[in-house]
Amino acid sequence: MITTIGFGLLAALLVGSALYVVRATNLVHSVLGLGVTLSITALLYALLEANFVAGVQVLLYVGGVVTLMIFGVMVTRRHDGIVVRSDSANEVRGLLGGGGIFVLLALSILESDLPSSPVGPAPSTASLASELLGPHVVAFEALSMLLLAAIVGAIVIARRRDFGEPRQDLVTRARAAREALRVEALRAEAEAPSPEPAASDAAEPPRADEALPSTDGSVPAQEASS
Amino acid sequence: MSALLRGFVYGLLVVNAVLLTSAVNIWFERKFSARMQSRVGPTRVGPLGLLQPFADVAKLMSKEDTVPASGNRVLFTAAPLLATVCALAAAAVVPFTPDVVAADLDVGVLWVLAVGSITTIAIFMAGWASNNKFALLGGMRSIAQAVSYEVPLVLSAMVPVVLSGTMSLSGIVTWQSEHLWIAAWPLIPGLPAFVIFFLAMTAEANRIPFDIPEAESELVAGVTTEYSGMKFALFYVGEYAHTLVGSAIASALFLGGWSGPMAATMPWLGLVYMVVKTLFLFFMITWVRWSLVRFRSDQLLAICWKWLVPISVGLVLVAALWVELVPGVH
Amino acid sequence: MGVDKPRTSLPLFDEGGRSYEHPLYDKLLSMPGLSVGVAPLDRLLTWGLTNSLWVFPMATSCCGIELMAAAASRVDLDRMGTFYRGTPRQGDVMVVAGTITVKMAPRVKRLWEQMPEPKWAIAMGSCAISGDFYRDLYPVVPGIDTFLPVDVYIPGCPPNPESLMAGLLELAAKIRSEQGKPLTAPVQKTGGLVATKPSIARIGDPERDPSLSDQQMEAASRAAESPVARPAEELEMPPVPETAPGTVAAPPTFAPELVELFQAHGVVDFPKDAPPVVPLARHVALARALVERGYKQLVYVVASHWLAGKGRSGNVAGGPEHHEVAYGLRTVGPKRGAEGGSKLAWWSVRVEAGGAAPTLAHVIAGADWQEREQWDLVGVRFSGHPDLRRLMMPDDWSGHPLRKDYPADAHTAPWR
Amino acid sequence: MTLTTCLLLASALFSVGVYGLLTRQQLVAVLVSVELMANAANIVLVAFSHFTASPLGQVFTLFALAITVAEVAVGLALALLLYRTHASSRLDAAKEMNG
Repeated sequence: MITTIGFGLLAALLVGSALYVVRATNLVHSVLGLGVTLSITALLYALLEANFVAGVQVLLYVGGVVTLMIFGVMVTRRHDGIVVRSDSANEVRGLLGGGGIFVLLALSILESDLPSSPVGPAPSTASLASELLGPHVVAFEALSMLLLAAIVGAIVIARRRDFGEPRQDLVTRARAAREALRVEALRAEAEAPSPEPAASDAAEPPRADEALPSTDGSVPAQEASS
Repeated sequence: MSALLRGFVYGLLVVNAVLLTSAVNIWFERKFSARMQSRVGPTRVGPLGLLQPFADVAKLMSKEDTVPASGNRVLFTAAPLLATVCALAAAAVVPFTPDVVAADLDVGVLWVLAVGSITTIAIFMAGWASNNKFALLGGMRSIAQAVSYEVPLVLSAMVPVVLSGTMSLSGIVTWQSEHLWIAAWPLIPGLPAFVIFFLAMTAEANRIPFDIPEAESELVAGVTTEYSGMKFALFYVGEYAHTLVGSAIASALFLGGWSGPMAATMPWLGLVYMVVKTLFLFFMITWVRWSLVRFRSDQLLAICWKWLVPISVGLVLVAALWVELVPGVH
Repeated sequence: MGVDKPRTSLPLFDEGGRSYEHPLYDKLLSMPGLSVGVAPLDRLLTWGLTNSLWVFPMATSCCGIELMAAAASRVDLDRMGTFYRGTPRQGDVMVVAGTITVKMAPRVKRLWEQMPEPKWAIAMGSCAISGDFYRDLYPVVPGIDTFLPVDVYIPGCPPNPESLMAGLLELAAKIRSEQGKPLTAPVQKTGGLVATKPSIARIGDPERDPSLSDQQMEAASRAAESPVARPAEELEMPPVPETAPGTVAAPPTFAPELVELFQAHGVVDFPKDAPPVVPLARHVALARALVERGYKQLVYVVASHWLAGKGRSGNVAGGPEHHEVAYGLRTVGPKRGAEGGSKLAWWSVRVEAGGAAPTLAHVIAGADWQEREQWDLVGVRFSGHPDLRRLMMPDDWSGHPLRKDYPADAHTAPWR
Repeated sequence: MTLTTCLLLASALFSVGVYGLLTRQQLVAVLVSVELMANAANIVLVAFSHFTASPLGQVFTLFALAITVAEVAVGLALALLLYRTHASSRLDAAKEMNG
């Protein structure tokens, strides 16, 4: 009885939080919602008497994957742009795809003849370990190789610094835009009526050759504004 | 049903004891730091200023509760709760005596580590929901630190698991009561694993010298920058509770927990042993905190990945070899 | 050349005082039977408040050192449960230690508003109390109680740590004396500096305290009558010496290897104790040439303002109003000792009223802020400057306070 | 709680993941949806393990968990790369081939 109620509650929470994850407009909310979904899944595992898997689920998924994803969201956003509006461009396509798959799966599940109660006692953690390191040790080792390769690959992909052009373009563009803004503000100020007369011809404006960058390599305002 | 009731009662006891001890520990730390700096520390409230944490809490209760207008109200409120609850949830599996344990899980070590890893998310939530650049920087640092130190923490906790052949904390303590403390007997995987676990646990609890997420000289108050009133008090007490529970787990994993002379016949003596060991570890953390300076961010990660992780991998291997080669371990 | 008008469009005084009351608190107190429970609770909270006053330090100058010393050994504010929190959210008492300038005041006000209620303010030291001898200076706030509701004043210049401790004890006594009364808080207004009524009657101010003695009043009014400073027009300067300009011989203090360079850039006169004047047209070229010779560090940009008929060497009949901007460049390098060492090159340019000096910001990056400062304070324009904004003064300030025609007694702050 | 309900729950989760996959444009959001789908698959495995009383399902769940971690690590590295090269983590941004 308690199991049934618990399962119903967990199922409702699970589907609800999953819907929140895919519907949230803010990416950080979405990722945190994923954390909640995965924690509830861990509770479901505990209900299915898979304590070890539940623990690993929390440790690996909630503590690792979600944390990593949050980190990913943070480093791919600038500080003020953390609120990522994720658009639902193809609502119809999504509904058709998701709904269709659900109908297909549900029909086939309901058609099948499945056991309604466990056929034996739940497998213990020890049996899990002997299974993992006995018949499946090759897969286990292959998996560790996969993890190693994935980590090395991730580092290689993320650490490559020689993209050169686009990144420098960004920096140069940002600098030029800033300079243009400043020059614009200066000009507006010079044109506005101020207590003192505006700059007259008495002072020689900097000539073009004087305005070239010399020691500091900064972009001269004249070039940036053009 | 009786197990549920028993767990409830023990849980209530443990939570209250941990919170009360955390409060007293705050007082202790203030007096201790004062001694380290030729000061006196709180003197005016209660004998020896013993009631100082309670005065602080009374004050924080009466403070206005502010939420940043552009922050995220739900996450901002949930973060301190989650942080404190995670710290206390880990206490559920700590065996204080052979009988006093709120929930004797067969995967107790896994539970502790899993719950501890959620604290990071709570801290990040606090930093992000504050919508404050210092808080956010603190949150990012916290994630970088926690993801790194999770690895040596888990690996060094595996040493007692491998040696005793169980993931239940009380099982590990029982094994130690039959053999010796893990930090002492298989000295080679035991003692270094204890040291690494201790360091990583200090890092997970964001204590000096690993407190870059709330480096006061750089980040105002880190993730707690926007927190006031009781929410800040929760963080404040939660940090101490985290440290305290971490000390308790370290002493159960490596220092034999409740085991000791005569503990088998007199269970209350086991409780005394456990409490003394836990408080000793807490004292060590405090001592380190007021003696050392903070690591830089890059030094912190370098220590973890270049030293602690390789060493702890080796320690797990040595522990496995020990189980394989030395008779009578299991 | 009109005199800049002191700004006047600023918020008025607010004499409201403490009038805000927490609505729920009164409602709770009025409920029958609750007062029995409320009184001990109130006592408990007051006990907590008075014994755990966390300080949010607003330290801007020398008082800040004493503030730090108060938390160190020997005095140890932690004895009474006080320690410093770096964030206003966790502070109970804002201790303003040091001179607050007009530009700083809005920031202080904002930090004060960020502190959660209940909160208190302590003015530590003469500057925070009244502005002290910076009081009549154009950028200084004459006491923080012009915009903060100060609870305790700690006199001294600076007060020693024991005084701060005494002040905190006073504050605790004040909190205790308010126990049981409805929680009140001063009216908070947004925008600008909202002044509260100064709680110390100021000698010489229009709002005098009737309790002052006659002698004090007399002394105060004498002080108020005497002008703060004489207007610049009255200043007498020695006449220009008759020595004819055009003496090419450079004084020995001038670097000999630079004489030729300076001459090539139109310098005709090397005065003994002043920088040679370079024509505006050659100014940037000279700076670039110097940079190429290793004079890479900009030591200073100093501008001065001269009214018509005045100049740097004295009264000049019929001379135009102008600015003179002096630059100093220094060599940087590993050479040290008698043979090497750092060498200085200096020169100045004359900028007539309404003119502008070409900026050096593109030649030497460090000129950017220095020129901003000179523009801000003295009012000399730099053409081509990338970011000619106010640096020292508030953004909405009008006029340049170091111009000679800036009224010496111009009270630019709203509370004057 | 029968195997049927567990499978229905898992398929519902899977469908939600598919929905997210088809509607989202941000790379990280797509990764999140894939996580949901993998999670649904894991639920199926654990449910079968429970109802057939065999540890095999749990073993494969552990494998799947580890593979997911690898996938997320690489996916996030790709997101970082995409952001660096295109100043956006939208998948539309990565349309063109770049040699």
